[in-house]
Amino acid sequence: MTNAVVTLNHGKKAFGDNEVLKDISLTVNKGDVLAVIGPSGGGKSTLLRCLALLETLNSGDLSYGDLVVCSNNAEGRAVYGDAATIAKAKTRYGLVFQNFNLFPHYTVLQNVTDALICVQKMPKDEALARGRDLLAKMGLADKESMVPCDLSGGQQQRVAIARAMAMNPDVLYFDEPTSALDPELTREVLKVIRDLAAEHMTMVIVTHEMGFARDVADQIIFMDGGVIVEQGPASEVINNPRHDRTRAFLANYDRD
Amino acid sequence: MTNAVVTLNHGKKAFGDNEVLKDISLTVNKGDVLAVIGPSGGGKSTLLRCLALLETLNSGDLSYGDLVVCSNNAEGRAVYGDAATIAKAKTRYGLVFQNFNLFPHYTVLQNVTDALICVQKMPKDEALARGRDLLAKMGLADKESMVPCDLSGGQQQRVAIARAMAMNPDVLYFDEPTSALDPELTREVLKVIRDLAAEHMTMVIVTHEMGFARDVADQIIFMDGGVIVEQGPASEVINNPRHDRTRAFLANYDRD
Amino acid sequence: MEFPVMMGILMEGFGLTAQIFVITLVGSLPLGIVVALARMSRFKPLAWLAQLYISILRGTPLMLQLMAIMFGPYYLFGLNMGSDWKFWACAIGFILNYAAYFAEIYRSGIQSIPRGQYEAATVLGYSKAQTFTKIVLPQVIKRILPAMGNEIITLVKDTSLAFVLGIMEMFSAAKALAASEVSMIPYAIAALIYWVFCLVIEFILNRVEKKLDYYHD
Amino acid sequence: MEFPVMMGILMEGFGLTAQIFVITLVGSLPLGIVVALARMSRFKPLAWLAQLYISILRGTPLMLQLMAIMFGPYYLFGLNMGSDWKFWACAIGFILNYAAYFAEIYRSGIQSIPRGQYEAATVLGYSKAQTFTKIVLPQVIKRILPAMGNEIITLVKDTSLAFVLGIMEMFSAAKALAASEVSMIPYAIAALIYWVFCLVIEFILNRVEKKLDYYHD
Amino acid sequence: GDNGAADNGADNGAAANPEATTLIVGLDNAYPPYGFIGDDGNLTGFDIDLATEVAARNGWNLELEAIDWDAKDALLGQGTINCIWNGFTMEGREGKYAFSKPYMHNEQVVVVKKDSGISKLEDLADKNVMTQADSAALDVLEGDQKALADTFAGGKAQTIGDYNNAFMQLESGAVDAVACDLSIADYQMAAKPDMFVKLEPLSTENYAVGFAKDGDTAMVDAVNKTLKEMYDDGTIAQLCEKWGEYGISIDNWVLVD
Ligand SMILES: Nc1ncnc2c1ncn2[C@@H]1O[C@H](COP(=O)(O)OP(=O)(O)OP(=O)(O)O)[C@@H](O)[C@H]1O
Ligand SMILES: Nc1ncnc2c1ncn2[C@@H]1O[C@H](COP(=O)(O)OP(=O)(O)OP(=O)(O)O)[C@@H](O)[C@H]1O
Ligand SMILES: [Mg+2]
Ligand SMILES: [Mg+2]
Repeated sequence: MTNAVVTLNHGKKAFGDNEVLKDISLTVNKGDVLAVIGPSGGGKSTLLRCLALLETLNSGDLSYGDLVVCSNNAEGRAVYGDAATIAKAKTRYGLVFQNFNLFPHYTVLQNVTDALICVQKMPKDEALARGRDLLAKMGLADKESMVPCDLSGGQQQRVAIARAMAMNPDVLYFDEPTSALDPELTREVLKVIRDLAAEHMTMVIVTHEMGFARDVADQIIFMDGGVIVEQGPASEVINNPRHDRTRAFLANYDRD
Repeated sequence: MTNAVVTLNHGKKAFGDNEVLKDISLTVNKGDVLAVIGPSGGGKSTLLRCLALLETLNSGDLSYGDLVVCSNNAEGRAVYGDAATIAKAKTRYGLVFQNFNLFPHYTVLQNVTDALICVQKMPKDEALARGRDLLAKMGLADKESMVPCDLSGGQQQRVAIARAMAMNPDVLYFDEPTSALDPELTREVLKVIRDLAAEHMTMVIVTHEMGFARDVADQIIFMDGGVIVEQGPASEVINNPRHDRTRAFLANYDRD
Repeated sequence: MEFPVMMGILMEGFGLTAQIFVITLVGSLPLGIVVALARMSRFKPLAWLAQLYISILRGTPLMLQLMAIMFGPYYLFGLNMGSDWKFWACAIGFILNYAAYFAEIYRSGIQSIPRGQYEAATVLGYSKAQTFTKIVLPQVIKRILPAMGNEIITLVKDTSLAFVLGIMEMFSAAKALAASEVSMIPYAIAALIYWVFCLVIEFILNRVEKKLDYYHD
Repeated sequence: MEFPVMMGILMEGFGLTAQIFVITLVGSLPLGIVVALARMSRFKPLAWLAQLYISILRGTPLMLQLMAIMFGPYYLFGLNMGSDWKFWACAIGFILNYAAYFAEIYRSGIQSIPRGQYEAATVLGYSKAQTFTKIVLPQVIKRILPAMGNEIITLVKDTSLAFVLGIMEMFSAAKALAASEVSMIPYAIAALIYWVFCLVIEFILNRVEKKLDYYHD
Repeated sequence: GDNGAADNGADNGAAANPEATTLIVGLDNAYPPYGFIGDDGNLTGFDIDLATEVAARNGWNLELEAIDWDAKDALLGQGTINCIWNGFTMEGREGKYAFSKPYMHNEQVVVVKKDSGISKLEDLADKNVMTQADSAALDVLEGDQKALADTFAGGKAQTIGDYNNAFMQLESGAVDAVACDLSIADYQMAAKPDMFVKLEPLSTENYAVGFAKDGDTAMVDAVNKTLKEMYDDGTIAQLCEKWGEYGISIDNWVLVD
């Protein structure tokens, strides 16, 4: 288990009476690419948001490597660590939002470097150099002084990835990275993610692209109704689903 | 040609110096389903907008059946008909926008019936009956008194289709009907369009869904750089493209 | 002076205050739309005229505008407008002035309605007038409600400027009472009445806001 | 009276007008943010206090607020504040009053910033203060500029209320001149100066608006 | 829109005769004891009583218009009001109005707080002195008494919109002295006994009724004539008695021939 980048045990989350996550456990090891699939409303985004500390778990244990973010108290309620712990945990993951959530008033380069400079207190030169490196890697070298609204969807997506990567996280979370994009752009972004996978970036990806999930993911989790219905190696879950619900879900996808 | 629902001859359109449509001619016959495909910026939306009289052609002839909407004058500039002609033409087509453009302050039923009552002066009872019919057909019978923001994307899309259908148009235009939807909803909407095709509704569909284009369309037009590069029966264009540019474009799509 | 007498005078003044308030709203809310549309007109001379109108009416004190309307007909044209003219001058001045402020608010609201709404209406065959009144305006109203609220509450207190025309609305009545009584109490009561009136307006605006909350975009 | 003498008096008054204007903005623009944040606080007593503050300051006439601040210390606590107090009272009154109006404008702006912006900042580790000052506020400013413009232009003319404290700003100077000269010309000049001042402000606001036009969302 | 006092005036005037001349008096209704709101809530005051009687004796209708002092000249010029009759000092305004004969002697005085240690005009050096904008006191301080005003803090008198406010400034210590009409001073001193004292007069002067400069001289003459009659038959003495507690005295009446 020394390899575990993020571990969630018995995670539970309800919005009012609506139990959205019912006892979810998962471990993501270094270098893993985990795809999370499942029908709308199944709790995929909520799971990601709990991992990214945008929602608080009602109960469960969550750690990033050796850093315990929250654990159950005697009554079985999740108790979160202090501000310093949370701040430290935030350096260990990055999140790429479905609709990017870039900062519209910042240039591309500022979007990527501002948190480095202001939050991580990295010297400005170093941060800019790093930001430019990442943008170049994403094929955006010539866009650094543009603002997000002047970029196409695919370019914005790549800026969002660069912004998350800039913090040098141990794991990168994606929520439906391509659902706002047209097919050509989808292809482009999937290529970027494939490249990251090839470089052994640890990733958790909520996606509707089955072909992509099968190609790029090591593991697939199928979630429905707040539980993990099925979990296993990618090709196995997609080609030979064991559960009826998984089969029914996958039947929606033309596989011709 | 007595079957032609809409005919465009030598249509040209420029935005400033940017020639977006360069001599486009097409005819859509009654019952035809025409898919328009091509790369981003190729002029697909502009073509549809010119047909829907949201943009004015610089030159060319456009007719809906026997109704001449515009024709070239001696200097070769398109001259549009009078207000009555335009108003009449508008009853002959419907347009389903990519982002729906439903009226957010109207209920679903009002969205579908308001134009019938206010524009076409149909008696209120009749309009409501017709609206309810269409909503039932779209599987939205129980949503008539909801407002668009409370509907899912797929439901909004179907309201938009019902709104366009309510005017009883001769031809229905769609601009990327599924690009804002997730796969399950996409499937749902494509089914609606397939059903319309089965009922011999005349349609022109700009789409990125190649599988769908091939399935549902009789004819496919591939547009790039403001010209129709290739045109022909659906399966032929997709499976055996004659032009290099078409081949290169289609290579973007996984066909496994 | 006995308290009921004082309240009687203040409430009589408040009657005028409320009248000016209502008349101004009834006149300037629609006029503001017209000015906003003129300001956005593609016919440039009209747009410029509207812009000049807005800039002058917003850029000069309402008190002077009231005086100009009150005395302009006589001093410029020698017209004797009679003793009722002050009420007309008051109504005209307030309406013209507030229409300029409202026009700018309407304009920001109209410009925030997405193009797609106009296009959808066009394709469905709505006329320009129908598109504006049935599709655009209802959505604009929802969007501009907070800004309108600020302006309407300012109006409540601006009514006191009517005194320059000799209209004894509540604030001027309070001033006269304070001088006669050598006391701040009339001012305090006037402030309280204003406050309650503003609370009522805020309550109504909140109600309308809630009512328009049935949808969002 | 000779024209240069008259202009001298008016320009002297305008100096005070401009000072009140600038001091009010410098004080109330930041204070408005604080009040808006308090109004939106999750600590309910603070939110209620802020709401009461806004409702009273907007709901009662600025002129009475100025008088209350001017005379309150003496009549309530017997404090003798000295002869400079009127300038302080003027600054405090205008700042407190405009902060209430600005607070409501800020609030509508802050509430219009999508949640996603906060969430993105949180995930990147920005503190709450950093998120507000670096991410939210710059976007808010762009959104509220038109509403702020309306309010700022109202302020130009509200400066004339300072006369209730004995501060002879331009409008009161014009009034005095008009009375002693039995002439409307000082009023006309004052209106012109106001108008030019407002045009300058509109010009600056347009510049800022253009400058913030480098992005849209 | 008209207040009750206007109706009063019309009642004991010649309301029966609709063709009659109307005397429209413009007044500041915050100017006791000449024009203010009485305990019964109606406009009242010494000058209002005078005007009412003058109108009645001439068979005129009387209208009382409470006006914004800032609009008085425009209103008079336009004819919305016939005259300003409201403790209106004629000195310094000669030539700008057609005045009646002066009817009342008046003084401009300086009022200070009792415990201020100021006992004579010279003590006002470097003190804050306040008066009403567009008032007779201001005229004096910018005219005959300019040398005195030069010694004030700021080199001149400060101004304010109304005397009520000025006396609040005085009481609260924001200013050290208020220059005003004698009767205003008496009214304030009566309302707040033992708070203020008067210094020696700045000037003496006269109240008159101000009509539009090139207006109807017949009306001016009629007013002069009637006021004289009222003095002769003792009506004036009665009215001075009635307003005595507000500092009005027959000793100050000057329209005697
Ligand atoms: N902030 C919230 N408040 C209340 N309920 C919420 C909230 N966020 C999510 N939910 C509910 O939680 C459930 C799971 O939602 P979630 O967004 O996690 O699903 P998902 O699997 O990501 O679906 P999709 O594929 O549509 O994105 C839904 O029933 C949703 O209505
Ligand atoms: N209103 C406009 N003003 C100026 N240029 C425009 C306008 N609308 C479209 N264009 C330009 O016309 C060209 C064609 O655009 P169009 O939207 O028709 O392409 P498209 O084929 O629909 O692309 P996509 O697949 O991205 O929707 C583009 O270069 C675009 O920038
Ligand atoms: Mg989701
Ligand atoms: Mg398009």
